[in-house]
Amino acid sequence: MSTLRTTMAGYARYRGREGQLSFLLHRVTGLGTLLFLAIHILDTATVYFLPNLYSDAINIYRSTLFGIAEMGLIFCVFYHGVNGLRIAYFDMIAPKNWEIPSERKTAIWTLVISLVIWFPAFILMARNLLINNFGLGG
Amino acid sequence: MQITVKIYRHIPGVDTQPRYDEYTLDVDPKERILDLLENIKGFKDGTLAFRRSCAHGVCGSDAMRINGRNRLACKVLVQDLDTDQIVIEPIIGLDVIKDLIVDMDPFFEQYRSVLPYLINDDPLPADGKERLQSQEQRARFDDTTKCILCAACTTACPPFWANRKYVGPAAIVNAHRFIFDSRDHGAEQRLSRLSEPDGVWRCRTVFNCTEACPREIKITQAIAEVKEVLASGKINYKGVQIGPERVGSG
Amino acid sequence: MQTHQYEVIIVGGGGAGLMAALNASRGAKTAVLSKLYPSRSHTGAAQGGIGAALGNLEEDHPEWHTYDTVKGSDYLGDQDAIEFMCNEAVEAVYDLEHFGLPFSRTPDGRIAQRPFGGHTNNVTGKPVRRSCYSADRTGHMILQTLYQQCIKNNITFYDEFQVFDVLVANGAVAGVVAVDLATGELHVFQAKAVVFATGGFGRVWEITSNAYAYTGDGVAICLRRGIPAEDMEMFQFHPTGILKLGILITEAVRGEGGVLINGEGERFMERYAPHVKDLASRDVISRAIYMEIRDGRGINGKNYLYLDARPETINKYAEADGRTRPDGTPYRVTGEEILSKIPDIADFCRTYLSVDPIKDPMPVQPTAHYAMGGIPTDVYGRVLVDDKNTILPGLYAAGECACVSVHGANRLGTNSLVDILTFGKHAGLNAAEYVKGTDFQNLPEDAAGFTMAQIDQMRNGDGTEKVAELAQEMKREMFNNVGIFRSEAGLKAAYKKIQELRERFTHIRVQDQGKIFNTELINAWELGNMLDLALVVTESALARTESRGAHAREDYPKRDDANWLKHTLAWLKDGQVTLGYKPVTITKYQPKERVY
Amino acid sequence: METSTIAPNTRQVRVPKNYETTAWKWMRYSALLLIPLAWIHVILQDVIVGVHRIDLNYVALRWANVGWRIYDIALVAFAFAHGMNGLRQILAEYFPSPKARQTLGWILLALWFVITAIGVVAVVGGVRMPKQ
Ligand SMILES: Cc1cc2nc3c(=O)[nH]c(=O)nc-3n(C[C@H](O)[C@H](O)[C@H](O)COP(=O)(O)OP(=O)(O)OC[C@H]3O[C@@H](n4cnc5c(N)ncnc54)[C@H](O)[C@@H]3O)c2cc1C
Ligand code: HEM
Ligand code: SF4
Ligand code: F3S
Ligand code: FES
Repeated sequence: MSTLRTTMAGYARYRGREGQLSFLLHRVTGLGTLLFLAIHILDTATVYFLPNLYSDAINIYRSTLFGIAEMGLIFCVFYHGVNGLRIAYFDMIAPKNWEIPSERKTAIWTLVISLVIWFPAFILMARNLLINNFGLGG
Repeated sequence: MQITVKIYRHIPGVDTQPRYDEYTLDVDPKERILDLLENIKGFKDGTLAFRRSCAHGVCGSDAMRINGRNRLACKVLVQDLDTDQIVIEPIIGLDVIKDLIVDMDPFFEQYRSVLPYLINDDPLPADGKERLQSQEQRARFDDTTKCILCAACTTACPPFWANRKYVGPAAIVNAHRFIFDSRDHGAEQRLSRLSEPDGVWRCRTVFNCTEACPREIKITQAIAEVKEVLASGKINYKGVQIGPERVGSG
Repeated sequence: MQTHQYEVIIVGGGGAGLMAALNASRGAKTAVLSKLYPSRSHTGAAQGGIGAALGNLEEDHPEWHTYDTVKGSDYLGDQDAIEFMCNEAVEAVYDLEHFGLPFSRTPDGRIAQRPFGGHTNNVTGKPVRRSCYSADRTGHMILQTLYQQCIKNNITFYDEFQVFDVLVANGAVAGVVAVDLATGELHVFQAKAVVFATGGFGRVWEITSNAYAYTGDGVAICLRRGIPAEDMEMFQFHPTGILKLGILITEAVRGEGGVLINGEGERFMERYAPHVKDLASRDVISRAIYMEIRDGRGINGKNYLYLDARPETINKYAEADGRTRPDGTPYRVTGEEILSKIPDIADFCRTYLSVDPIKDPMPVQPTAHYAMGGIPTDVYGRVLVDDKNTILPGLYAAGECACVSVHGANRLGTNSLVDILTFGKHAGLNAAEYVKGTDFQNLPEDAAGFTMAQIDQMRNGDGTEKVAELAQEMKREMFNNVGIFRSEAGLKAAYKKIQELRERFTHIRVQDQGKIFNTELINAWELGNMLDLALVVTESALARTESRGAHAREDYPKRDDANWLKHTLAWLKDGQVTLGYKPVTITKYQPKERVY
Repeated sequence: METSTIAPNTRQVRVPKNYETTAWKWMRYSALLLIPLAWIHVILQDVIVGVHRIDLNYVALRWANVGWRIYDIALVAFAFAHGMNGLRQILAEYFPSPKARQTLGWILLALWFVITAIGVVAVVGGVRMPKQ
């Protein structure tokens, strides 16, 4: 597995620019979402297969740790979505954008847009968490 | 100006471990990185090994990782790096043979696999003269004719680091050069190679290739165009003329 | 040590070598040995174009091309060979197009052509559009295209194999000895025919447009085996190299209307070549620049001038010259158009000078560029070993390392690419033809002995001298005293210096004692080659007491046809140069004074 | 004398149809659908409603509406297939040997099928209230 080592070292040490950053983010967010989705399908399925366990499952989601992870998940879904749209648009509709100025610009904008739409969600979720897990705010 | 240069040194099979040798040099900021290497080799350490020939970015010999990025040592000036700490390492994904020299054979093998030559079995023009091609058609593939096979792109590509069987951006660039040449009839053969599991689809549009290309080829764009042909089955040979290329020029 | 057997071995994977390989491999078992991957050969650096009288944009004839070349050569070129080459040029260019070369195009889809120095309409004397081009990357396209064809035809390559020696047995070629750079192993290649196509040796000079690999290996190897070198004093200095770096700025910039400007803002070429001005032949312009600088008219009195390709300047002088487009309209350009014609030059200027060529003028100085001399051959690439044109069976040479001679005392721009194609092809064809009727020569006992001896010497010297220092001293000496202008005193001083350096060379000892990619050892050996060539160049130049083409003697400013209308042949034996001469072939064009 | 003519500006070529090509298109087309599907789902469930208000009753209430059931089935089908194909591509990159790829492919296919089936069956079957 020496290539795997090389690859990971490359991710960490090759000074790629916006493109490498968005590739890594897209991949991590995609995998993160997938992992969550798989778990989520399974836990939701308990409503039919093992209804007794559902409330245990949902309790895990309500823990603080999971609450924070969930905020991350939302970011993953937003970032992956915006960036996925960007890639799909470039690939299928306007390949002319695959050049340095527009790649660098759009990659940064993608991150900014994701953060902008994530921020209100983050506030709402943080509020939920604070209220329910720490009894704050009424 | 005083700078320190750290260079990766390793001869697999001879040295047990790679090491970094450090040199302190007094340089003119306008010097090329290649000039530093020549200087070190000539006056400090003759055992340092690297490739070079043309010294002005047209032969493709000296792709290496300079401060973490693939570039040609002869096309980067000290002042371009904006620092007095310079780290020079071999490109990633091809086996190091000695210091900054890597084994290029697999790279050329990939290049050959896309049939990088004009395929056209039609009879030549009866008058023995040129096959005609409009200026717009010529412009269509101009960008990808510039490739000097330096491997800076392929060895900057994360999917290639992981999977050396991936045909790589350089080979796709050279396939593009022929697929979009209106005189060529070999697109189908090339496309069938490129649609293989280790062909063009392994590109995840990371864009490191385009950033690294010393010839400023729009590599990711070229790759996207090849993908588009694979997806649609249609080749458009009409390019955009850059500038009012009025021919003959008086 | 490994041994291989091929009928034809080609040494060098540049334009000439690949062309020879393509043609030889059709009839014989062929392999190409090259110290660089073929796609990295210096043919790829050629920018401006390849000359051929296609007449795509205006009237032109191979005879005009022939005359221009003869005149350009200052009548030292062999006219039969020149005529042969100029006639073949047209087909060579069409062949390249059929191979897939992406030439720039005319509006009706034909190969585009542009004017180049020394190429004229023989009736009007005005510049003619003869140079077929692909932007400013013509050489790159030629090299790539030929390499592609070699891949298509499954040519056998030994990449990064450096040839050290040619073996001769029973008066005929027996093979070559090469080092595999990756392993340091010696390989002996038995062959019936060997084609040298190793390029030039501009690295002998300090400021040069030539690659690091241009160390004259082929010529030096042949000299060591008793084969002479022809017209070595004829080395071209290109007028426009990037200041200090020597990187070439193609003549095409002037073809597109760029002009040379001195420190007083004057377009001085009007004084030196009133008819074609900035498109005079290279030797004329390099000398003009030198004289301007010498007379204190460099930029700020320094040793460089400006090449000005800003659209306003181009338009101003185009108007003054009354220059027109092919359709008769006045010639006017925009910055964009200039950039589209010379994209790489613009890139070099930005990278190395931080100068934008359409906004600022480019600082230039003459740069060592091209070897007109080399291994003497006939038009079939066969190597000629004496003044009676005796051939050495099986030995061929083509390209810049050979001297046919089609460039005489000065090569016209675009003619080298024609040369490598034409003579590369014929050398290949003839080698394949020749091997049909011959057997392999037995390899001498100890075939690699001479090579080993050379290597051992570099490994085991006393180490009191350093390769890099010797190289620096040689380059400086050659640039100062065996450069654009020469004089007896300077040449004698250079001769002494080179002899001293050659003695000091015996004391070097390489630090790298390994085998794998021992580039230090290779560089040292290459320096040895350059020192041999430097000696031969200097001695040949010292003897020629006239000024002709690139060879300009301050003490003998006139051409002297009565005594010097002849080719120099130089042999190198035991560190001493012996000179001989042979006549120039003159067919149609009697020498006359050369004015542009 | 006959001369050649300029070739037409477009040409149709026979392109190989294979799984990779289809997968590439699939990733992009499914992406378009996933924006509304995935985003509305997470915004609604995770942000607006929040896990603390989600329990069996909530799920039962939601699935009382057939529209939401179809929506959820579509989400499972598209998102999971998209994600698993993404995972397949990533693994193919790190495991270049055809054998490894084939094995992984089958494992992923099985996983995909089982989990998708579980999800779909659950949505179709609906909430079964536990016996108290
Ligand atoms: C910057 C520049 C611009 C130019 N522009 C033009 C132009 O516009 N038009 C024009 O007509 N001419 C031009 N020229 C000149 C022309 O490009 C060259 O003269 C010509 O390309 C030489 O070709 P070649 O095949 O002889 O040598 P090269 O292409 O240099 O090939 C030499 C080959 O020999 C190999 N080799 C050398 N030594 C050894 C050894 N010991 N063992 C094994 N292999 C060896 C090398 O690896 C290389 O493959 C230009 C030259 C330069 C430098
Ligand atoms: C929200 C809408 C979504 C959009 C627009 C979208 C878009 C895309 C696109 C275009 C790709 C292909 C990237 C490439 O080929 O380089 C991709 C890859 C991927 N997607 Fe999505 N996707 C979305 C949702 C999801 C979801 C919900 C998951 C998880 C189940 C997911 C998991 C993945 C994975 C794992 C990859 C592979 C990443 C890689 O190759 O590095 N995506 N996505
Ligand atoms: S595409 Fe660019 S980076 Fe890649 S090999 Fe060609 S020149 Fe080098
Ligand atoms: S870096 Fe690699 S993934 Fe594609 S865009 Fe370039 S080839
Ligand atoms: S030495 Fe030729 S590209 Fe750098």
